[in-house]
Amino acid sequence: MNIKALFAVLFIGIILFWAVEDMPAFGDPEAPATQYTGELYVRSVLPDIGIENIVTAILASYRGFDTLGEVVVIFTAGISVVLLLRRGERL
Amino acid sequence: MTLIDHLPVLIIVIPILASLLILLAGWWDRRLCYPISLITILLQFGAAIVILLQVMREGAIRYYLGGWAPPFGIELAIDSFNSFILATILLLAAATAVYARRSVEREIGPEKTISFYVLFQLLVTGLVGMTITGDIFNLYVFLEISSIAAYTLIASARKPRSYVASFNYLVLGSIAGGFILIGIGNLYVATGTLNMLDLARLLPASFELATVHAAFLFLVIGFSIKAAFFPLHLWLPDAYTESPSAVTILISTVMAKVSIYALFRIIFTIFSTAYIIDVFPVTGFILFIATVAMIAGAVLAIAQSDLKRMLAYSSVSQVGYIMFSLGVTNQVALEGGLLHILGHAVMKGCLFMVAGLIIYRMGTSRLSELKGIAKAMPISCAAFALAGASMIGIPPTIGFMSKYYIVLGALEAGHWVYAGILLLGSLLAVGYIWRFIEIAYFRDGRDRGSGARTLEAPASMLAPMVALALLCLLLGVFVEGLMEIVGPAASLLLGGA
Amino acid sequence: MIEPLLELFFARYNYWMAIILMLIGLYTLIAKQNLVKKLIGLNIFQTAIFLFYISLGEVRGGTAPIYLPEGVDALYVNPLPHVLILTAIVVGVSVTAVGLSLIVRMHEECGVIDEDGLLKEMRHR
Amino acid sequence: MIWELDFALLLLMIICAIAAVTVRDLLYATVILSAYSLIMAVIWSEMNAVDVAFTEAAVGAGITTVLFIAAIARTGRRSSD
Amino acid sequence: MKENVVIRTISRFLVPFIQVYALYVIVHGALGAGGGFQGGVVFAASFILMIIAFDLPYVRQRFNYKWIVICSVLGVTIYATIGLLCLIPSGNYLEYGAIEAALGIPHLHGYLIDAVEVGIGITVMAAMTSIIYDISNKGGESS
Repeated sequence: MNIKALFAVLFIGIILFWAVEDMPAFGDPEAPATQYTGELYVRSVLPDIGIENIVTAILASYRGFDTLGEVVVIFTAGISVVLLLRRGERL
Repeated sequence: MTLIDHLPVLIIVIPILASLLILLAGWWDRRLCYPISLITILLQFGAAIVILLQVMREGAIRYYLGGWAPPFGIELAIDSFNSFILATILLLAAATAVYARRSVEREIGPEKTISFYVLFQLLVTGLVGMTITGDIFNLYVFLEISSIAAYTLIASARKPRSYVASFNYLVLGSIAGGFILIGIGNLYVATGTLNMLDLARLLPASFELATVHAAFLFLVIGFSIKAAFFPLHLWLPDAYTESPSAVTILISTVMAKVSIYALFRIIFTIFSTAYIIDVFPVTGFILFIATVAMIAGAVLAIAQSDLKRMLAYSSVSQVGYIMFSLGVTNQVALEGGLLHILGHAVMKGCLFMVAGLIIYRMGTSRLSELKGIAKAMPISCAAFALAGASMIGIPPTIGFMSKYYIVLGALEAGHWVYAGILLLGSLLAVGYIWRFIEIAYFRDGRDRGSGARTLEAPASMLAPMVALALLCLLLGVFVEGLMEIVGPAASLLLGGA
Repeated sequence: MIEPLLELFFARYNYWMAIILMLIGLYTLIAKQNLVKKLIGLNIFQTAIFLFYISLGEVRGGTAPIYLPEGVDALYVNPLPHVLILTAIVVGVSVTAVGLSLIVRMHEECGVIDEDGLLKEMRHR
Repeated sequence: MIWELDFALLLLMIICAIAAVTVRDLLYATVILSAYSLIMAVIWSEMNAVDVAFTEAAVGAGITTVLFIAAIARTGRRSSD
Repeated sequence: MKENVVIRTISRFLVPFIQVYALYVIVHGALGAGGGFQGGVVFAASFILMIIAFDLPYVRQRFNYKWIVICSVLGVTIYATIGLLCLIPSGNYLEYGAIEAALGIPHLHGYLIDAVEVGIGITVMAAMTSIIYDISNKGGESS
């Protein structure tokens, strides 16, 4: 069991280490992720939405549907725990 | 803008609100849960049909949530492939919802019905969201909604075995979720966007990066776990066997198909056929694994002594067929594969409904205790025979048509050996389907009310089962109409119009 | 020989550390017998993925993605990974909650919460 | 960002992770996991991800730990491995 | 648990402060670090403190299951309904800008984001509290 797990983990580890080699260096301002959407968001939040916290602006407005999904996830978890553990209630 | 234009988002948001309504209405009166759930799913099905027709008439729909165009915001992108899957899964969800009522009354217990229906609704909604979203991180969010609902629904049988099955699924599902997250991160690092069509546009510039290869591997492994593709199917048999009948039908048809959809979407839309053939040649490997899956799943199915577990292993085998069509990567085989997604959902739904009925009446699904059951349950066993014939691939059923196209595609691509093995796999399907038929029809049972008493289940459970069984036949006969939907979808996946 | 290797290491040490943490978590998730231990491994695995994401968003010399007063020119870090991780953290805690309640139910029904014990228990029933 | 501090914290975190998975008492493991989450929050706030750091401090070090301790109180704190 | 006057008094004193801080975190999300999710979790933490200081049945009497159901439904409803309201002035779903343009109120976009954050906070608070109640409820007898 342990040997099998070790092999699986090593396999995953090799892919991960391999992937890192081609990544932009840590904190590189030239990375495509920072250059493309990162810059776009930073430049457009203030004129578009007008609030200071960029993360909140993206969370609630640009990617608001993700956040709706997030709220539904936590609601699902609440109902799940109710179904699994609660006894003798109406729910 | 009319309401029709907003249908892509309403098909997700209204059911979310409906699940809240189920909770509140159930608090008021428990009997209200089921009708609300059923009406919502039927409405969703109707909306899916409208969307399908609209896509066929006017081409792909792109709905920008919040009015933010990608890559800023999230979009819902529905094309001919999407809308086909959407209609398929909601058809099966509607059939399951009709079936669910009696089975839930029997297997879940009255005090849990409210939360059961809420989670049922959320599971279907999460899967719908996965199907129509055009943003890869949004896909992950909906995947987790449906996964969490599925873990709990599997455990809602309230037996120790179902808890263990659910926990195993939770562990493997979380590993899959983590892998998908790593894959999304790697794609993001290489391109800087999360929108699927934007990714498809930007990725070819960085096809040679190890980061992209790793992203491909992680996404494919992650969704293969979710879709139970052969060596990663370990959670499947227990989860299918130990959950309540309604849940088994839902996850074996709807959920498994959506995971396969995501796999197709990632391989064909985000990475293109050029990537899997030229840059990172994996098609041969996929063909090999898919063939092993077909054979191993069928052999394991034959070895089982429990009807539900046998059908579960048969699912492993059938996923192999769909993945095989993915590995062949030509128009004809992909048409067959898409037909098989629909066909397998219909016939496996029917077969699991029969198994559920048998459990409803007999309290067990062990094959050794079902001798001569055809006398007591003639309609169910006839439905089983019909869907089983489709599973084996006897003309003119849908199962025959899909396998025919897959074999044709394989021959066209020159995979003679694999095509032969595929036919052998169909023979093995005869093995496990015939086992039940023989036990049901040709063995004498112990004294079971001397044949006079019929044990058929209530009509609300029989109707969807019979409908699905007839659908196996009808879809096969009228396959020409289906090809008009499937053909554009397949050529879309291959990078055509 | 050693110079470029060191450079490679220091340019991306955050990623290396995140990967090591991921592997520790993944190994625990697969190999440990105790179910609570598995969930601890799951938490480590997920948090490591989050670290990987946050590392993606980091920009050298950047400031937090909250606008400074007007007129101050600043380089902000990439805010998008932060948003994604906020969502993913919620998902993580939800899965943990469901897993823990499953463990509690299993303990109530079988009295054991390690894999071998549960398998033995299943065979008896 | 000071990379020496960052590096030291990351190493500490790896030590915490190994300790959390090897220690046999589940209560200790949970508390170490909480410390791990807290160090993670510090690293993130140092990487300018303040919102995420806040969330991790509240959820990872707070709620998750409480849930684990509540579950361990109901199931027993001994682990065989 | 043994009666402990010190803990009870201090927590009775602390709980309102934690709850006010949680509300501050929720509303402050637009300006600095914080937001609905963090605030909701901090709010749930105040209930944890009460559970530790007093005992579970006492807290469950004060904030019972009825409130949990109402709150968790209310939060999701606020979010989804604000999204649906954006359809009326012919915007897309969640397009707050459409409402702002239709009503002509400046900065409404920011206020709607605050409202959405409040929705998130309510649901997270209720769901977290419910999960903690159920997992720490030994024996499973109802209140």
